[in-house]
Amino acid sequence: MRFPLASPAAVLVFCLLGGCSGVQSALNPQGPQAAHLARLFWIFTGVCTAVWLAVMLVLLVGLVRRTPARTDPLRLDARSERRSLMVVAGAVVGTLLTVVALTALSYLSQRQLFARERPAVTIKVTGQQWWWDVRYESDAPDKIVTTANEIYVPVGAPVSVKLAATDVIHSFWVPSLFGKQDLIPGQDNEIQFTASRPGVYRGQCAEFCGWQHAHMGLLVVALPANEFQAWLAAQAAPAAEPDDAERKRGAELFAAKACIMCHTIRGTSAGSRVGPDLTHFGSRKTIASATLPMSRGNIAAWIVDPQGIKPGVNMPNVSIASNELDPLVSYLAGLR
Amino acid sequence: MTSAETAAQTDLRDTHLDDAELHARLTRTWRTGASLIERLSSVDHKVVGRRYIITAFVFLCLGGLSAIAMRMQLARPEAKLLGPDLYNQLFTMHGTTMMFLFAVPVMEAFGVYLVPLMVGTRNIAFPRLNAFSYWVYLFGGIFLWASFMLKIGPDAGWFAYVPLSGPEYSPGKRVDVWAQMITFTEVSALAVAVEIIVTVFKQRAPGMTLDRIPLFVWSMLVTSFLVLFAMPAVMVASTMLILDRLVGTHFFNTAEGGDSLLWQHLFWFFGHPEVYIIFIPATGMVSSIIAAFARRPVFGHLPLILALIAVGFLSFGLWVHHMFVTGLPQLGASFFTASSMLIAVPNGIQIFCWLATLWDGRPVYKTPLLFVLGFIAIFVIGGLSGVMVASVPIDAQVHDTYFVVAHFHYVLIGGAVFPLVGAVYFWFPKITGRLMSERLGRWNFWLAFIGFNVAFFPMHILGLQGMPRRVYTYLPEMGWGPLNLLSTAGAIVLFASFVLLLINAVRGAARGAPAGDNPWDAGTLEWATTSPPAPYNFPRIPFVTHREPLWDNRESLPVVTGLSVDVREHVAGTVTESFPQLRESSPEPSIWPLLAAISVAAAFLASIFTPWAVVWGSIPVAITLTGWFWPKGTPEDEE
Amino acid sequence: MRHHPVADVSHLPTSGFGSVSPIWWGTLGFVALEGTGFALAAGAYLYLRQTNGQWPIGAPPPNHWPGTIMLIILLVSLWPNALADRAARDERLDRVRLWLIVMSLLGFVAVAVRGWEFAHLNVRWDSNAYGSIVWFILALHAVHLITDLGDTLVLTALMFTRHVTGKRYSDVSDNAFYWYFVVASWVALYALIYGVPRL
Amino acid sequence: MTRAVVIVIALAAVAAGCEREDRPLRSEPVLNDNRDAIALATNAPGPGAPVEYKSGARAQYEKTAFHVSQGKKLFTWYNCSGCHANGGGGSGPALMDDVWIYGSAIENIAASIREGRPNGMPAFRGKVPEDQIWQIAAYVRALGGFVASDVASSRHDQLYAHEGESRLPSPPAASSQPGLAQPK
Repeated sequence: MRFPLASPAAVLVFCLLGGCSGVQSALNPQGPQAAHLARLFWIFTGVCTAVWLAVMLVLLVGLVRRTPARTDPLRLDARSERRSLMVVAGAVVGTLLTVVALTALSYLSQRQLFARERPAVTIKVTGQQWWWDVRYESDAPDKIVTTANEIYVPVGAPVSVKLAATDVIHSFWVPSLFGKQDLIPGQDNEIQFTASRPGVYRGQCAEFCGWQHAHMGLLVVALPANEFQAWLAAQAAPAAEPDDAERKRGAELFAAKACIMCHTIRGTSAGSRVGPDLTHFGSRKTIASATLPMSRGNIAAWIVDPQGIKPGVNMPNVSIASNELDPLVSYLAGLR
Repeated sequence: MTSAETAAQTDLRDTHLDDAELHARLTRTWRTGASLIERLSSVDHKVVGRRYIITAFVFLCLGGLSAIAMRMQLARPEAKLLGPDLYNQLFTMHGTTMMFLFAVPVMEAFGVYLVPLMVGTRNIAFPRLNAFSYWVYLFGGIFLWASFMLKIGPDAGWFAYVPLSGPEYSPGKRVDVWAQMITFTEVSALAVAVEIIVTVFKQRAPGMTLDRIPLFVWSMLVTSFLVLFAMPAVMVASTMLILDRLVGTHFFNTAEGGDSLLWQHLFWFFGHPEVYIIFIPATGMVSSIIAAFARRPVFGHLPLILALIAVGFLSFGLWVHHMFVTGLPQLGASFFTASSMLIAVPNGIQIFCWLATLWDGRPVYKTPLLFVLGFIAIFVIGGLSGVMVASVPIDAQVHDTYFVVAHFHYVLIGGAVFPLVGAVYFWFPKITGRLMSERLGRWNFWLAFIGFNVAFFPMHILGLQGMPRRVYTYLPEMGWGPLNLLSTAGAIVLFASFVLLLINAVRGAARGAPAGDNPWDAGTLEWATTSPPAPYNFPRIPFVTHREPLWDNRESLPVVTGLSVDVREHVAGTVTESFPQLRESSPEPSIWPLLAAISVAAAFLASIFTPWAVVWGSIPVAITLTGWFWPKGTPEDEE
Repeated sequence: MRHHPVADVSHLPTSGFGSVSPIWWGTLGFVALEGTGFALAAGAYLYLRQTNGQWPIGAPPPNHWPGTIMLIILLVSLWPNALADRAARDERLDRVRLWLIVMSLLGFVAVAVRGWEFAHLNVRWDSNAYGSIVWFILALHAVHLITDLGDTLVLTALMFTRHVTGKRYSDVSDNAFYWYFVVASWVALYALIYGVPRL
Repeated sequence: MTRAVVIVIALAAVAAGCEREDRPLRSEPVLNDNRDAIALATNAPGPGAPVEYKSGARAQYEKTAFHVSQGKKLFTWYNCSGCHANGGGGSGPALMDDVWIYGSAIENIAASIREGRPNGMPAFRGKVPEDQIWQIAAYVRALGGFVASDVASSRHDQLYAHEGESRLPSPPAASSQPGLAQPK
């Protein structure tokens, strides 16, 4: 009688190698909070693996060891019963101590992780089906920056993210920086994290929110402080005026077509808050909630058939003539 | 002539009858007739239990097929096999079916079949209620799947979080179907829970004191209490949801003072004990199987019982660990970390006692024991990953990812389905009188064990790599493709193992080797009677002298006499000592439970179209219930 | 398997009262699960009160008179209920008939008063969450009133047929037991529905 | 027995449910001939009752819960409430009463949205995609109580303005069936 210890063990090794990489890995920490979480995870994993191996060892030895055949199942050996009792009692005490130790460790980590500092930046993120509205708060109304699906943060400074939702529950999760927190209608949540290194970190909605839950991605872009300030200033400005005939035509189409019913482009007549703010759309790295990389081709594809790319998304398929597409794409790509 | 006088004239007792006459008379009194109406009227716990088991396995098959469909979609990034609409319906159907239509009913089904046999009585308490509960369950299941086939499948998840499942974001009848299906299955589960509690409390064979109750019966008793106190929460919640959707109440509307977390509190107050409602009966199965195949009583009978009760209590103090990332106060959350981790202690006690039993015994490696060994290997992983997700900080990363999917499939498949399949192999000879093939059984086990681990272990890693749950697809750049493909392959192997189980069961039932009364030489009472058991279970009610009566009385079973053979009678005794108090009569077959179930089902179904259905639907319900309880004038029918 | 008799139960009675009877335990089981339902509904009420600063929301507290009258009726009904129980235990058919009829009439009065109560809650179920939960709890209790009334009516009718045996008396006793639960739960719910909004 | 129950349930659900639960994401555009016929409908309240038109679109939009619900969402998003309040009326006419100046058929309502009406109702031709116009029209029908209660939308997660459309009373028979000729 052999036990297939090999298969879980082999996969476990694979896990150790595989879990650390990946675009959105929880074990690839890029900030102090995520690093802390990863460390706690490995401690727990170590303890649990040791416990599992011990149990399997006891089981295997118990199975292979030769016990004298028993004619009457009720005739038990009092000495071995007593020994079993001692061993089981010891194991229970051991379990209790392990559990208490792990609980204490978890509690201490929790206190450290959720401790609050004075944030360098406060960002309000509002989850909607199926995109993220991002707003940088400011006392001066003209300094308020609204963007979508991409959150820029300064490196090395604590960032506060206020989480809200207007329709259903979503969950904000950027594994390389922090654990998740829900966005719940009627409730204000807040998390704080710090990014240690410049880079682009992907996140995704983690609470089931309907048809396009799978494609509700976001990016956190960490920049050195000065670059971040420059970015913020650029985003605060109204949209660039179209500077050539094709883009002017695109702007007219945007205002005449269904686009204007849902989107805002600051500095133009488009002011609806139903869909993402497109004022600096062209400066983004991705479109459709971090689903497609930014490119003219992808913008065109998205305008022509959003329901093919993200079935059920709230952006409708609108009828666009073939000669209208290029101007519209040029205009949008030019909103830098 | 009053019925009492009639009874006095025909009052023949089993005291002096010889075996053949006793058998003939008891069979005439207790049998289920062969005509269609008589079959539908059956109140025999074995007939109802068998129907329950088969129906639950049909739903397992449907739930499994929906899982395979999802795994096919997820095998490749951005696959177009299923769109989000169908995928969302499928994962909702999968979860709902597995939890409400398979796992809970199948455990209760084994309880319905086995508990009366194990405690040595002739039928379950309230057998008509039992028949009714089965019909309600069947109608609920058919209702859900018929709706799915008609494109009205619920799509808000088996947890149906508001506001997504509320009137604004789930238009149409899809979620109403889900909420009413919950009502169906809860009515059925609650009825069975009451029956089992009363059977265990009042109908144990004389001499079966509390400490002589078999561990499986203890586990069903604890489970029934969990059902009793947990299921009302989901009934309250699903009623509130349906009221919000149909008549415009505001329980979950934040704009009018409602609260969306109220749903989560109510749902998980039920949802966490639900896991133990599924798992605790499985521990009873494990204890039965280990005792039979380690060839000794389970080590630590009393600690195991106390552990079961402790698990039962603690399971009501854990629900908030499903809500760690909703932004609850930190101190409250850490209390639930402590209680969630603490439940590892009683579960540890159980594992250690089983290990001690195996260590001291001389195991006989039959298929049921293989599944139990597989259970230990898998369930311990699930339990330990449970300790991990109980920690607030770790949960913040892994919550709602595939790590959690892996965790609870290790707990539910490893912890409940493996023992369940072991139990099928173990009790199949008792239920059908024939053995299943050992050779196919070994194939079945190894396919299930390997398939399961290949399907679900990679999900731990996927979760850590950032793959959230309930996504219908993922981008190729995420790098989750290979492990998902591996997992799909494992799922297919796992599915194949269940096909093998089906083949083995069908083959065994048709032409398996005859089993005899006690093929495994086990010690509990269900093995004292014939296989399959006669309609009356035991020719005479056993008198219990030991925890393992058949090991204690190898030559001849002590019995009590004096029960009527012409009317359905069993012994009712005191709760603790099982000292006989009454010759309690047991109801005759009746068609009314089926009629009552049909009228209840019609009222529930109609109520999702108009709230007035509750009012006019109550009239046929009242009529059928009156018909059910109204005595028919024959002494046998005195309920 | 061979048998050897060790005890004889032929002298035992075929019906009993209270905890001797399995039906009593079944009733207790249903009381436990329905009591859990009440407790959870009350918990939801208090939870909503906690999450809303103001309570009751946008409505004056309910007019307490219908509820108070209900309380009085239910408390008064304890007396005939106890008498019905006693008569059943003594197996005195004429008294059982009398007190069951009284209990049926009281049941009708209680259901009528419940209708009056709904009309004086000062809030509709679809006004806001407060209205929803108050209606919910009151309706939940009303379902119990109606169920027990139906049960009592059927038992009363049975008492005038030829089916009166020891078992029937036990049923009357269990029905009385269930009514105690209906009354006791109303005492708690009365305090919740009419007391808490006035705190 | 069981089979009979399945069949009964299935038939009932087919009759009541299937069509209502369809969720087409890329709706077929409404037939062009209808569109033009409707566009030519009288644009001013003349003497006598409004002329009502029937096309094939009614069933598709007004009998599908998803479309009505989408219409309700778009009604808010496109700020129809700005003039019509939540259907109660403001600077624009009420949509919950019995008065339908330009006809209460879904085709008339769709035409009103698409082409606009004198005295303030703007034309949304080109700005709102064709299928969304029909969804909004279906919702407006629900506001008027013309849509079956198991199809009409229920309350939304917002302040209580009026009962969910599924609980609104049906209009008196006269106004829902103007019984006027359909010119061809």
